Parts: sequence; C-alpha cells; structure tokens
Amino acid sequence: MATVVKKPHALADIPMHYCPGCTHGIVHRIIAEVIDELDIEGKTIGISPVGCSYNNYDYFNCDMVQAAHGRAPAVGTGIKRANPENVVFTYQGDGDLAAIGTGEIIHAATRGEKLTTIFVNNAIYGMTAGQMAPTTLMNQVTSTSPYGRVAENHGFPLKVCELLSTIEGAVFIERASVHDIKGIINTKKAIKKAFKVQMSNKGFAIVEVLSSCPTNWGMSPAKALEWIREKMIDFYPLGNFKGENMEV
Amino acid sequence: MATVVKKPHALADIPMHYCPGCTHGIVHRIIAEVIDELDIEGKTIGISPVGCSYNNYDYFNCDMVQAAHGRAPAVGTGIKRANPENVVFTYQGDGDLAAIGTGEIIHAATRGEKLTTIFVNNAIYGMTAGQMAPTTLMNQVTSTSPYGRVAENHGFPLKVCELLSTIEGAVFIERASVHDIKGIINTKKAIKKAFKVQMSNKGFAIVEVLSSCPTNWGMSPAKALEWIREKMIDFYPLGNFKGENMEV
Amino acid sequence: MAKVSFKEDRCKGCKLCVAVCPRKIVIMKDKFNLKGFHPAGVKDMDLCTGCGFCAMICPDCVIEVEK
Amino acid sequence: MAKVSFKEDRCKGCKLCVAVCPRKIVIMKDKFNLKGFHPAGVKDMDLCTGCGFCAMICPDCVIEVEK
Amino acid sequence: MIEKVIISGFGGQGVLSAGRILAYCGMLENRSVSCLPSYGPEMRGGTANCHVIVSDKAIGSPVLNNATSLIVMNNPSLEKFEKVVETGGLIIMDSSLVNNIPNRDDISLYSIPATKTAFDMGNITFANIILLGKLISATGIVLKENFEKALYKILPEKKHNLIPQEMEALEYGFNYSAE
Amino acid sequence: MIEKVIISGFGGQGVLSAGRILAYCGMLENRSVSCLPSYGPEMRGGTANCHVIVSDKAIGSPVLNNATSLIVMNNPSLEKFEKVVETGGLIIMDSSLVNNIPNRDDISLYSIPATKTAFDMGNITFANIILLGKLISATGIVLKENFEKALYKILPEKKHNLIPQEMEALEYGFNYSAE
Amino acid sequence: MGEKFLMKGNEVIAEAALRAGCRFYFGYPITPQTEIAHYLAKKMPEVGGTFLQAESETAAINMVYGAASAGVRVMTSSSSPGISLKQEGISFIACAELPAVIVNIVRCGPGLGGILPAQCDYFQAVKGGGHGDYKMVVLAPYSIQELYELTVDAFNISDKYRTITMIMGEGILGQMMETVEFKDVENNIHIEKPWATTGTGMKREKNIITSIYIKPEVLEEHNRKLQAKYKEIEKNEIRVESYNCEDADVIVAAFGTVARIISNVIPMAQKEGIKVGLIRPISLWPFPVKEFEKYAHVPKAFLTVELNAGQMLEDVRLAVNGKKPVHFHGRMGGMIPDEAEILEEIKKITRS
Amino acid sequence: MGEKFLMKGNEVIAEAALRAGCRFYFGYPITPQTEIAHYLAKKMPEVGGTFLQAESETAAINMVYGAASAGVRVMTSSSSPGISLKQEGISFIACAELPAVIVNIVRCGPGLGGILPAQCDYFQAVKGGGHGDYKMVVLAPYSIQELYELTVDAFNISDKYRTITMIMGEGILGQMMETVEFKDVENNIHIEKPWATTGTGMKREKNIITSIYIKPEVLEEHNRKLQAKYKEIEKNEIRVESYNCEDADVIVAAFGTVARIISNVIPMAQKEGIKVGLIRPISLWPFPVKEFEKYAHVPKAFLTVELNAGQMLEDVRLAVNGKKPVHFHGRMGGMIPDEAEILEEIKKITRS
Ligand SMILES: Cc1ncc(C[n+]2csc(CCOP(=O)(O)OP(=O)(O)O)c2C)c(N)n1
Ligand SMILES: Cc1ncc(C[n+]2csc(CCOP(=O)(O)OP(=O)(O)O)c2C)c(N)n1
Ligand code: SF4
Ligand code: SF4
Ligand code: SF4
Ligand code: SF4
Ligand code: SF4
Ligand code: SF4
Ligand SMILES: [Mg+2]
Ligand SMILES: [Mg+2]
Repeated sequence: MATVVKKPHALADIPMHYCPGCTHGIVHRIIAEVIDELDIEGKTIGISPVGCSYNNYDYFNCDMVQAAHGRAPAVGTGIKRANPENVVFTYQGDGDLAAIGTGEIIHAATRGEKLTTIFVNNAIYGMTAGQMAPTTLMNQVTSTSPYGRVAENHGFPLKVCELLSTIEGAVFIERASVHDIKGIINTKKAIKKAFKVQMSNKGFAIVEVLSSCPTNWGMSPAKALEWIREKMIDFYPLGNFKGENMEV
Repeated sequence: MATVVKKPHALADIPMHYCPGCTHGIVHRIIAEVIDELDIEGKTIGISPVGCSYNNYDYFNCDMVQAAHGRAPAVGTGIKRANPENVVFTYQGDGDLAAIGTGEIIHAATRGEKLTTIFVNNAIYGMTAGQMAPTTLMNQVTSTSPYGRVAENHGFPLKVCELLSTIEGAVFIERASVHDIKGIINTKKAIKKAFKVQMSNKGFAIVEVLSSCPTNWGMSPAKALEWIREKMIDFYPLGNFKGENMEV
Repeated sequence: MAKVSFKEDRCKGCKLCVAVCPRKIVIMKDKFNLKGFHPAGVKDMDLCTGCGFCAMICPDCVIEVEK
Repeated sequence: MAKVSFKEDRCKGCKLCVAVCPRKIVIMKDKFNLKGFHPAGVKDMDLCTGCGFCAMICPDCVIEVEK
Repeated sequence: MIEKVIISGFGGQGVLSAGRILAYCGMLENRSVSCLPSYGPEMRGGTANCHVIVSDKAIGSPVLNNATSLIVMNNPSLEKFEKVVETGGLIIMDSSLVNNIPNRDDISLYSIPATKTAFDMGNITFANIILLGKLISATGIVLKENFEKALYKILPEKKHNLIPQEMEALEYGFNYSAE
Repeated sequence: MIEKVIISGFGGQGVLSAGRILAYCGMLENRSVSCLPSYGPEMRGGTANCHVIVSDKAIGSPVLNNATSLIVMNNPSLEKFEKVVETGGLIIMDSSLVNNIPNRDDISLYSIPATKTAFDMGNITFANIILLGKLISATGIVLKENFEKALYKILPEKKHNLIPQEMEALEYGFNYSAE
Repeated sequence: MGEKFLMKGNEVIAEAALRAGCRFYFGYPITPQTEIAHYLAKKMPEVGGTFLQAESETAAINMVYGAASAGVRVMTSSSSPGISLKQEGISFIACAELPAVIVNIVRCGPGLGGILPAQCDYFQAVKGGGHGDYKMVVLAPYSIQELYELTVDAFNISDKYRTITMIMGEGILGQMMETVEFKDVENNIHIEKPWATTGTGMKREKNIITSIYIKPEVLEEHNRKLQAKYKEIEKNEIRVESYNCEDADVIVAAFGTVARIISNVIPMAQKEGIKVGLIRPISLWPFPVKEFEKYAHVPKAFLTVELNAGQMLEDVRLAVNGKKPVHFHGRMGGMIPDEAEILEEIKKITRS
Repeated sequence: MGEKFLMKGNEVIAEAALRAGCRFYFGYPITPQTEIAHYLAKKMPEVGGTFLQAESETAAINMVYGAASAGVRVMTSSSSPGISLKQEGISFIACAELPAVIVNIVRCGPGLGGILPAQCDYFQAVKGGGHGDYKMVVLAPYSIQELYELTVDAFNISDKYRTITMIMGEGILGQMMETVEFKDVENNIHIEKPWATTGTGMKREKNIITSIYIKPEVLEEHNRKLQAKYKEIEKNEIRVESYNCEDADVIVAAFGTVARIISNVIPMAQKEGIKVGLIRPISLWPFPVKEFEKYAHVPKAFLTVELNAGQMLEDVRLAVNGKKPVHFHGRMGGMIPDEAEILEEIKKITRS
C-alpha cells in the first residue's frame, strides 16, 4: 500500500498548540511537505514570527530563528546575507507582516532579498485576542473594532499582494487559500514555487495564504472556512500576481 | 503695478539655510502660496521631518510641529484626530518617508487619514551627507553606494506613488517636479488640490515632488535640474495617479 | 482498498475532516480522547476512496492515508 | 513695464534665475554680498516681460516681480 | 474570616466567570475581595485557573500559594493544585470530568457530576454554578441570596431570563450530597 | 612644545584639509597630534573650523579653548575666535576675504591676500596652503620638507601632479611679508 | 460611600482615563494589557473620543506626540517590548515638554520573554530607556483602587509639569479584579495650554513644538530648564507609604504587588518575634529618598524584594548611602516569591 | 613600531571591525557616525563582505540579530535617537545570547536634540534602555588608538560570552583625527559556534534561536543563567585606568573625552598645590567598583565630571557607598567644560 498523505519529515512529530480547526496547522504541513519534496531540510532556516505561530520553531525540523514582532524579513535578510547557501523562509501573520512589520516587508521586497515569505492572513490578531488587523474586512467586528471596521475611522483593508506587486524586487507574488482541498493544493503549488524562486536566486517571493481563526471569529472551524470562501476571497482575489511563468 | 510673484505671507521673511540652488526652497514657497490662496494660515499645522528641512518650522508662519524621523504621518494623525478642524500637512524627504517612515505613510494612507503629504524626493539623504535612499536611481553613486546602486545588492528604486496607488484610503496621488517653470506650475496645482482634498474630508492626499540636491549630487544647481529632467522623470513618470477628477 | 489511520490523541475534534470527506464516512466518536475532545474516525472504511482529503485538511496531522 | 527686485543679501548665487529667464537678462553681479556670494540682478530691465519665471524658480525668495 | 479559593479547569468551562461571581458576592457582603485569573500566551484552551480571596481584612497578595478551597473541573487541575489545599480545607470536583482521586485525607472531598447534571438541565455551562453551590453550602463563603443579586448585576440584561435556571443549578449543588 | 591651532572659514574653503595636512606633518615628525573638525547639522556652507594640536607630549583634550595660532578665512571666524588666541600668539588672515581687523595688540598679525593670490595662481583652492605656509614660517610648527611628504601621503595618486604647484603656494605664504 | 465595582485592573485604567477627561488613546495590542484597548474601543465612541489602534508602538507614541502637541489629554499603553519600541518617541516627548500618560503593564523579559508579571522594566522607566537626560514621573500602584486614583493623577501631573507620567504595574495588576470605587479626585482638566499647536487663528504668534536645538548654548539652556523642572517634581510629587518602620529589625523595600506580599509577611514575622517594616515607593521616580534617610538608622539592614534581578535595589542603596547593608531577594521570569521564602530571607538577615 | 595613520575616529572603528574579521555591517545613517558606513560601503565589497544600509535602525538591529544567529561577526552603529530605536532588538539579542557589536557615537539629547558630543546615553547603555534584566558590555575609549583596540576587543568579548558589546564614544571621538597604529591584537576570530543556525545539513539536531520562554520556571532559569554570565563578565572584563590616586586631595571620575580634559587639569591643579587623581572607567559596564573602593579612603571627596546631568555619578556613588562625598560637574547640549571651570569645581571642594 502506498502512502497518500502522511506527516512530512520536516514537520516535528509533536502536538501543535493551535486551537481546534485553526488553519495555521494546514499551512505548516504544506511548508514541511515542500521542504521534503525539495529535499532542503538540511539547509533551510525558518523564521518564526510573533503571533499564534510564535513557537512554530518547535514544529519544523530545520534550524529555526524566532524574530521580534514584524521583523522576520530583517532577520531573514541578516541570515541570508550571512549565508546565501541557506534557504530562508519567514512565516508571518497579518498583524506581524502588514502592521508593525510593514517597513521590513516592503524593503526586503525592494531590495529583492532572496527570501520566501509565507504570509498567513486571517484578518485578525489571533494571539492577542482578536484585535483588528490592517487586513480586517469592512464591518468585521473585532475586539478593537467592536462596532465593525468603518471606513471613516479605520480605512479599507490592506491588500498586501497588490501593494507588493508594484515593487520590482518582489518577483513572485501569489494569493492562495486553504479553505478547501483545491485551495490547499494551489497553496502548496504556490509555496513550492516560492521556494524555488529563492533557490534560483531570482528575488523576493511571497505567498499570501487566506487562513481562518475560528476562535476569534467566533465560528466553528467549518463555518470559518466558509467565511473565507464567501467573504475573504471576495475581497482578496486569489491567484498569481507576479512570476507565474517564471522559469525556476 | 501689480505683483506677479512675491514672498507669500505664510512664508517667514527670514533667510533659509538650504544650499545654493536646493529646490527645497521652491517647494516651500509653493506650499506657502497655496496656504495664502486658500486663506488657511490660521488653521494650518505643518509637520517638519528629519532631513534637510528639519527646521522648516521656522519658515512657515503657521503653527508647526517637528516630528521624529519618518513619523510625521503618525504625528499628523494625532493632531488631526485631536482637532479635525485643522488643516494638517506633513513635509517629508525620501529617507524620511520612503525608508524609516514606510510603515507610517502606508498606514496613514490605509486609514485614509485626512492629511496632506508633500513628499520631496531628491533620490538621496541630503542632510546626512548623501547616502543612498530607497529612491536612489540605478547606478547612482552615493556615499553608501560608492560603486553605484546595483540591483543585486540594493534592489530597484521604490516608486512611492505607484505603491500608494494600490491603497484605497489614498484618494489623491500625484507626482510633480520643480525642475522647470512648467513643473513648478503643475506642482503648485497638485499641492493646492491635495490641500483641498483634505479640506473636503475625502481622505489621504500626497504629492511627490522630484527635487534636487546639488550638493550631494555633486552638480551645479542648473545641472541638477537637468538631471531631474533627464534621469529622474524618466524613471519616475510625472502625472496624476489618483483623484485627478475628484470634485473638491 | 484504502487505509485511513488517526493519531486519536492528537485530534482536536474540529470536524474539518468530516466536512471534507466526499464519501461522508468520517465521523466524530462518542468517547473523549486524552485532551478531552471527541476524536474523529472512519465509520465505514470500505467506502473510502483513499482520496486523502481528510488528511490534507486536518490541521493537526492526525490522519494518515494509504492506498 | 515690469519691475524685478532682488533682496540681494539673501541671494546664494545659484544662477537658476539666470538659467530660466526667457529674455536672458538676469546676470550674476561681480560684487560679493554679505554671505559671500555673487548676487543676481537684471542687466536690462527694459527687456523684462514680467513673466515672473526668475522669481518662481528662485529657491530663496530673493526675487519679487511686479508688472 | 478569610477564604482562599482556587477554581481550575479547561479554558471555556467558565472558571473565570465562576471566580468573578464569587468575588462579586463577597463585595456585596462588604468584604475585601480579589480575583486573579491565570493568563497564558494562548487563546487556545489550555488549563485555566483563577485565584479568589474573600476576606474580612484587607487582602495582601492576590496570589494564592495555598487555598482553603479548591474547585477542579479536569484531571490536570487536580494534579496541579491538590497539594496546595490547607489541612481542613476542601476540594470540590466535577466527577463528570475528573476521575482521579485526590491523595489527601486531611481535607473534605465533594465529588459532584456537575457537567453531566448541567447537560441534563439543558445548559452545560451551568456546571460551574453547581460547583459553586456546593462551595457556598460547605463553607458559607457568601450568602445564597447575594449570589442571585450578583447574577443580576453581572449578567447583561438579555441574559437575565436565565437566572432562575442558574439559581436552580446553584440550589442543586448547594444541596448535593453523594448518595 | 605645544602648538594649538584653530583654522576657520566657510565650508568649502579647505579648512578641514588644511588641518589634516598640518596634523599629518606633525605625525611625520613623531609628535602627538590631533585634529578635530567642527561638524554642524548641515551640509550647507556655514562656518567651519578645525582644532589642531601638535605637541611633544601626549595630548589631553582635543578641544581648544585657547589657541597659539589662528588662521581665519572669513569675517565671522575672526569675530568668533580672535579672543581665544593666547597672548604672544598669532593670527593669520586671508585679507582677500577678511576685511575686519582684530582688536588685539598682544599678538602678531599676518594678513595675506591668499584667495586672490591662489586665484591668480590658477587654483583658488590653494588659499589654505598659502596661509599654512605663513603659519609654518612664523611658528616652525612643522618642517617644510615634511609638508611635501605629507601631501604625497595624503593626496590620491591622480592628484600628485598638483603637488609642485601646492609647494609653490606654500613657499609663497612661507616667504610672504606685507610690503 | 459611593458605588463599588468589581473590575479588572486594565479596565480600571481605561475607565480612570475616561474620568480624567482623556478622549484620545493610541495603542498597539500586546498582552497583558489588551483589555485597556478593548474597553476604550467600546467606550471612546460613546463619549465622542478617539480610540485608534496604530500600526505599531512606534506609530502610537508618535500619535501621542501629535495629539499632545494639539493640547488634548492623551494616553497610550503597552507592555515591555512595546515600551522599548517607544523609547525614541518618549525622549522626543520629554524634550518637547508635552504632557502624556503612558501605561506599562510589565511582562517578564528580556526579549520576547514571557507574558507573566515582572518588574524588570524599572531601570528603563526611572533611569531613562531612551537617549539623553530626561525623566518621567513613574507611578507604581499596588491595588486596583490605587490604580484608579494614580491614573487620574497621572493626567494632572502630566499637564501641570508638561511631562510624561508612566503608570507601571506588573502583569498581575492589569489582570486581577478587585473592588474599586470611582471617588471624585482632584482633576484639573481644563488647564490652559497656550503653547499648543491648534492653529494661530491669525490671532497670535505661531507655536512651534520641537525637540531640536542646534546651538549648544541653547540646548544646554533647555536641558537646564528640564533639570530644574525635574527638581521641582522631586520636591512636590514624591509618593510613598511606610508601615511599621519606627522600630523595625529589618525594613523591606518593595513596590507594586510585591509590597502586598510583604504585608502578608509582616504578621508572620511578628509571630516569630521579628519586627519587619515596609517602605513602599509609590512614585518610583521621583524616588522617596528622604523616607529611606529618615529610617536609615533604625533597622539592622534593609531588604529589597523585586520581581527582577535587582533594579530598585540601586536606588535604595543610593538612598541608604552606606549607612546600613541593603540585601536583595528577587524572582524572575514571571515567578512570584511566596511569603515563606521572603520570611526566610528576613531571618537570614536577623540571624547573621 | 608599525606604520602610523592619521585617521578619523569613525573610520578607525570601521577599519578595526574589518581587522577583527567582521564582514557584516547593517546600519542606518545618522550624524555624527556616518563615516563608519561610508568607509565600510567602500571596503566591504573589497573583502567580500556585506555592507547593507537598512531601511531603519529597527530593521538594522534585527538584521544584526539574523546575521549573529547565523554565526558571523556582525556590527551596527548609530547615534542616540537611532540607538533608542534599537532597544527592543537589543533586548532580544541579549536574551537570545547572540554576539554582536553596537557602536553608539553619542550626540546630545534628549529628543532630536543636537548633533554635538555628549555622554547622555550612559544610563541607557549601562542600566538597560530595553526591557527586562539584561546587560551589555559597554566600552568607552578616550583616544583613537584605544578606539581601535577596544573595537577589536569588542568582537572577542562578544563571541566569548555570547553578548552584545557596545562601543560608546562622544561625537568628538568619531569626528577627531589622531594617530593610530594598527597593532596586532589578540583576536579570536575562529571561535566555534555550534549553536548557530546554519542549516542542520541533516547531520545534527536542529538549532533554535529564541528569546521566548513561556514557562516561568524556564524563563527564570534562563534569567539566572544570564545573571551568572554577567557575574562572570564582571569578574573578568573590568577595564579601568587610574592616575595619581594614591595621595589625591580630590579624585575625579571621568570617562571618554572628558578624562582627557581632566588630564590637562591635573598639572594645573598641581601648580596650585592641589593633588588631583583620576579614575577613568573604560568599561562602563562592568563598572570598576573595586577601583573606587580601593581609593575611597584617600581623597577628601570625589568629583564626577560628565557631559550629561549626572549619570555615571550614580555608579560612582554606589561604588563609594557613602564613604566620601561625591560631587558632580556636568555640561549638556554639546557644551564641553574647559579646564578652568573644572579646576574651579575642584577648588570649591578643597576649600569647603
Ligand atoms: C513589539 C510587540 N508588539 C506587540 C506584541 C503583541 N502581539 C503578539 S502577537 C500579535 C499579533 C499577532 O497577529 P498576527 O500577526 O495576525 O498573527 P496571528 O496570531 O493572527 O496568527 C501582537 C500584537 C508583541 N509581542 N511585540
Ligand atoms: C531615528 C533617526 N535616524 C536617523 C537620523 C539621521 N538622519 C537625519 S536626516 C536623515 C535622512 C534625510 O534624508 P531625506 O529624508 O531624504 O531628506 P533630505 O535631507 O534629502 O531632504 C537621516 C537618516 C535621525 N535624525 N533620526
Ligand atoms: S487564536 Fe485564531 S489564529 Fe490563533 S491558534 Fe486560535 S484559531 Fe488559530
Ligand atoms: S544637502 Fe541637498 S537637499 Fe540638503 S539643503 Fe543641500 S542641496 Fe538641499
Ligand atoms: S481518504 Fe477520502 S474518502 Fe477516505 S476517509 Fe479520507 S476523505 Fe473520506
Ligand atoms: S481534522 Fe484532524 S483534528 Fe480535526 S477532527 Fe479531523 S482528525 Fe481531528
Ligand atoms: S520676470 Fe521674466 S523676463 Fe523678467 S527678469 Fe524675470 S525671468 Fe526674465
Ligand atoms: S535664483 Fe535666487 S538665489 Fe539663485 S541666483 Fe537667482 S536670485 Fe540668487
Ligand atoms: Mg492574524
Ligand atoms: Mg532626500
């Protein structure tokens, strides 16, 4: 009998701390599968953010560095410049990447750093109890937008892929989603390509993954995936923004 | 005899400290003229950056606040939220706005803060002796890119207007230049509109002004204006990016 | 014939596997696991196509699918 | 007839006014001003159209133009 | 009089709100009260506990190193806290969820199938109230009447219709004795 | 022996490079030397000055509160620094640019049309060298020979062809005496 | 007696700010102080105020700078790493002499550390984590009631001296609930701020808010002015409580929650025949030097107990100035000392 | 004797870093230390190293964190406001025990302040401007030659203890030129770093660099480990010089450039019959406490002279511990005291 799906080698064989049904876990497995398939575990260095996945350094079997909130792209720059042979990825939430870390992500992209960023957009600050993120949807109620996100006060959600697409050094940009099997398959394809782009020294690569936070959205895990499909994808269109046909 | 051009009221009658031929002075006069024409000196608050124009609080006759490097949009947000009746503008260089202040400008735009930003892009850090800026052109030699700006190390110049154009809350975006009379006239038109956009509560407005730094470019003032025309405009196309036809 | 195995004690009872199974054969068990959740399982393995969807969506790497 | 006046002591001798004058009548004087620069001036006021270009480009608000 | 109560269970079992109501009752009786929830880095259902003090005198540290009473709603909580109960103190456990047995013979033990009973009453979230009922009857820490008052104060108006049921749950715990 | 020299003028007049060459000469003579440029917030030609010490002993503070010699290349510099020159010290001024006259009768004064002369020599940037020439002849602070050596060390190779001219300028200042 | 509420420390801070007339809050989420933001996000719109979640702590502190320039009462709050990110802004606000209230609900460091209570930001707060010579008033409440009163006070002090006032509490203080009564406290909301940048209205000279002074004489003068102000604050704004010090064998110095633990230790020690005194600095800066001087002759020794590696210890030693030994007991990483271990430390001292 | 160079302090720092084997520099421009960057921008490519101008000081310090994680020698430099922006990162690096060299060429604060020399970041450097209990080694050179030697040393110390070492100099030190000789100094470049994250190569357990420890027992243990390391550094790495202290009437404590001014004052005082001693701490942390203890019985009093409002003063007072009065004379805002005014202060003390 052949294995169809099993725990990838690059993923540690320990329980993860995420809430039931939180899609962070899915993204973790995908990354680990890609590391396995590209056979790069031994030279990969992952960078953990500050957010619910702050301690995913325990979950990946490669060398890992925990970065300050929002600074993963700067930390990654330091590592990659020190050792260009390594494959370096950052794993960041929407608070981490799109709020406090705005400067770092934009300039890593501008410099065309050879990094791969996995950007987990769940439209909320998961870890700190559900505050509004720059990516929170219009009218979405959060603990710091109790009356919903309102344009007059909060402006409109930030579209990170669209923003980064204007930057020349960002050579591979794709938005994917893990709300269903097709999404999961596409997410994996995109992440794999984003790693390959780095390995062929092309420039900065990022995959935004629409992800769920059932706990802070106040929904069942299954309902949360539906919400991604209905609300998030509507506002954040999936697809490749740059580098689709790049040879790697 | 009628006055064709004279010192505007909103500009203080004192010498400015800029280098001979530095176009910061031109931009100052334009802003002051706009303040005069809109008759808003009494309710305008300007925010000075860190850069060669750090002390332009001495040059404008309205209330002025000096902000930390890159933070003018945050300071402006504080002022404007405290007193929405005021007309608040920030004056920022390319180091200030496009490097250290990236997060602040993007999120002021994202929130659609009712602010007007005058962004003086001279492709270099003037004040600190000519270091590379995010906006420094390819191959441009600066004190920190002594071998020229090279894509492999430094990536490509950041196009601020293009970047901000992807943000919904940024409702008026235009790039102008003061390298010649036509440019000066257009710059003034754009700045005036950017103030009006704020005054009609539409959202965030920014005018990027291509500007010269004869000292650090190592050119005569006249040559520097030519360089804007030949090199800068070629890379940074002039024109309106957003809000051209907005009623204000 | 396919084989679907569950590391039951890792299951958090999120039911995503239930939702995604095209054959509707994944169910939540009555018992509690060590964590205090009702773990998932397959009720009729014969109907399983070994598509792997359940394992692909499981956020906690509970499921392994062989075929 | 137009009138162009210079606050000479503010002039930094950058010559932008010289470059921009369509009538080519703005020149740099031989003398030094207080700052140690050769200040600009108009050599033949009669030719001036009062276009104001010189004043518009002067970074130091040295020039006033009337018409 | 000083009552030092630790309430512990999974997140989501109402550990914190139980502590809060208890402290509120104490306040209504003009006692000094404090209630300190444990707070972890995670939103996600690990073990949660809360330290409640109700006292006639000013309260020193809100952190309890030992307790006069312990309410436990899962096994790990019993393991963690049983040793901090003072001699002569009491342990109240939700026997629907806790199957271990404390290793102490110098304390009183009450074992109540709170979760099951609450489930049967139609609202699983009443388990904590049932356990509090027992605490109140066993210690007299606060008055039953004040409990009802406290509920009216604490709960948002739209939940006031639940209060009679909650008082029933309290009553159940209050009167519960192992048969 | 300790020579404390302040050189002052507009930015761009070569104040700093004069100080640097002077210190370099001192170093070649195995003296302790220091050279401290003033640094302002601005790139833009305000007044610049530099403090140079050449001494037989270890140098204490590099900051000069008084000077044995002062070279000035504009009026504001004279105004600012003339009072710090010690009694018996000297002031060397570029009379092409400085038209004020120091208010001191306890010092020696040398007034040289350095900028004009340098202009006539075809390179206005030699003004500072001319003034240094006078400083060297008036104080013996360093040897003329070493000055040439210093130039070869300091200047990039592609500028070495200028050195003979610079030595001429030095010579001019060295020998200058008001007629 | 007024109505009593059972509230979380963080919520009380928020409520106190509202009652002090604060209508502007800028902050960025971080545990264990997020409830301040949640509370204000709800309440500010109800009173016409502004709650704004900034994109970062750096932005937040600069928004505070802006709002304070405009003359309004303004607050931000954060916890340790977030406060580190505000250091540049704090130094700017101090230099520009703007009134602002900053709350630090301290978590255990260094680095990302943990989120449990600690007092390890004492040095940062009182010695100046930012660059340059500046001070801010630092108040360390030890109960929820005091948290309320000091928070209101913080706004008054800030306005009065044009200074930053920091409320510094351990994580516990933000998370615990206690009874609080919102007594009316003196609250000078409507202080004149003629220096504020609100637009000249063409009626007055322009106002400039700045922290740069290029001429050294001017900057030195400005610094002297700041130092004179700090002296004035040292004279007027010391807050301290001492218990049992008159004939103590050992005087313990402790602030915040730790002082509460000591108050449990005092009767325990009494039972063993040891007289323990307590000096509780409430204002950490200005530090109550005189209180220590006053009792320096009394005990055999002092003992400083802190949730850190020994920070206030230095100020205690400076105040005692060699007159008596000053011992230290500290816990770190979110650990809290229990009464027994502190008593043991005290006994070690009395035995020796 | 080797070749001598006449170089600017800032350039010497850069050259020293290169000679110490540092091949990675991340920084953001700020006066008065920009020449460090200019020098390295030129030279790094020549030796195959990386010079990278970051988008901000915050990014720069986090790039340092990354490069240090990867096990290479790495440096950043800035000046006061920029150093404030690095405080979070510094605390992270300290907690994660990464070796790194940070240069602060101090300008006068607070706020944007001015760009002239000052020593007003002493507290920030030695007490911890960032959050949590951490220390970094802080070295304060007083000549360009020493600047070279201490910069090389800084890399060795950093690697040896897995700590941050800061070179702290007043603006003057960065800007002035003096003779420097690049003597070979002990330089342990090839220290093993088995903890570094360079990829497992599938040959070893994975390495993790982190500064978060969620369990309080573990974080306390980690803090104890850090404190033990700091004790070790205090034992081994004190650097201090004293002159003339054996029979001094007044002992002056001063570091950096100020100590040079004092060395001018000593003979002036001698002429007036006053014996002045000088203790010059070179390592500001660890502070040379013992040196002060050693001479505490000698003078009538101590005088601390600083370019600030009185910061090292506190460490001197702690070291002297009440045995003698400790006076203070300070200048701020970029002003530098001259010999005469210091002598006057000394005379005030001897007269009183
Ligand atoms: C400097 C700093 N600011 C704030 C925090 C608090 N904090 C921790 S996680 C987080 C937000 C996480 O949100 P996101 O990045 O979206 O990740 P998620 O938890 O949603 O996966 C914040 C603000 C911190 N640890 N450090
Ligand atoms: C936090 C901080 N970092 C760095 C500096 C130093 N600094 C002053 S101006 C400047 C750059 C100015 O460049 P730009 O914004 O382009 O303005 P310009 O001078 O070119 O007009 C820098 C880096 C500072 N003052 N504060
Ligand atoms: S809080 Fe949200 S993002 Fe975080 S683990 Fe839970 S579900 Fe996932
Ligand atoms: S340095 Fe450049 S930008 Fe600054 S004043 Fe001079 S010319 Fe203008
Ligand atoms: S492998 Fe496919 S068919 Fe089989 S249980 Fe899983 S989801 Fe259902
Ligand atoms: S998806 Fe995984 S965790 Fe969720 S119920 Fe199924 S097996 Fe359990
Ligand atoms: S007004 Fe026009 S024509 Fe007259 S001098 Fe000026 S530029 Fe020349
Ligand atoms: S443009 Fe202005 S400053 Fe320049 S030369 Fe003409 S008058 Fe003088
Ligand atoms: Mg998120
Ligand atoms: Mg610029």
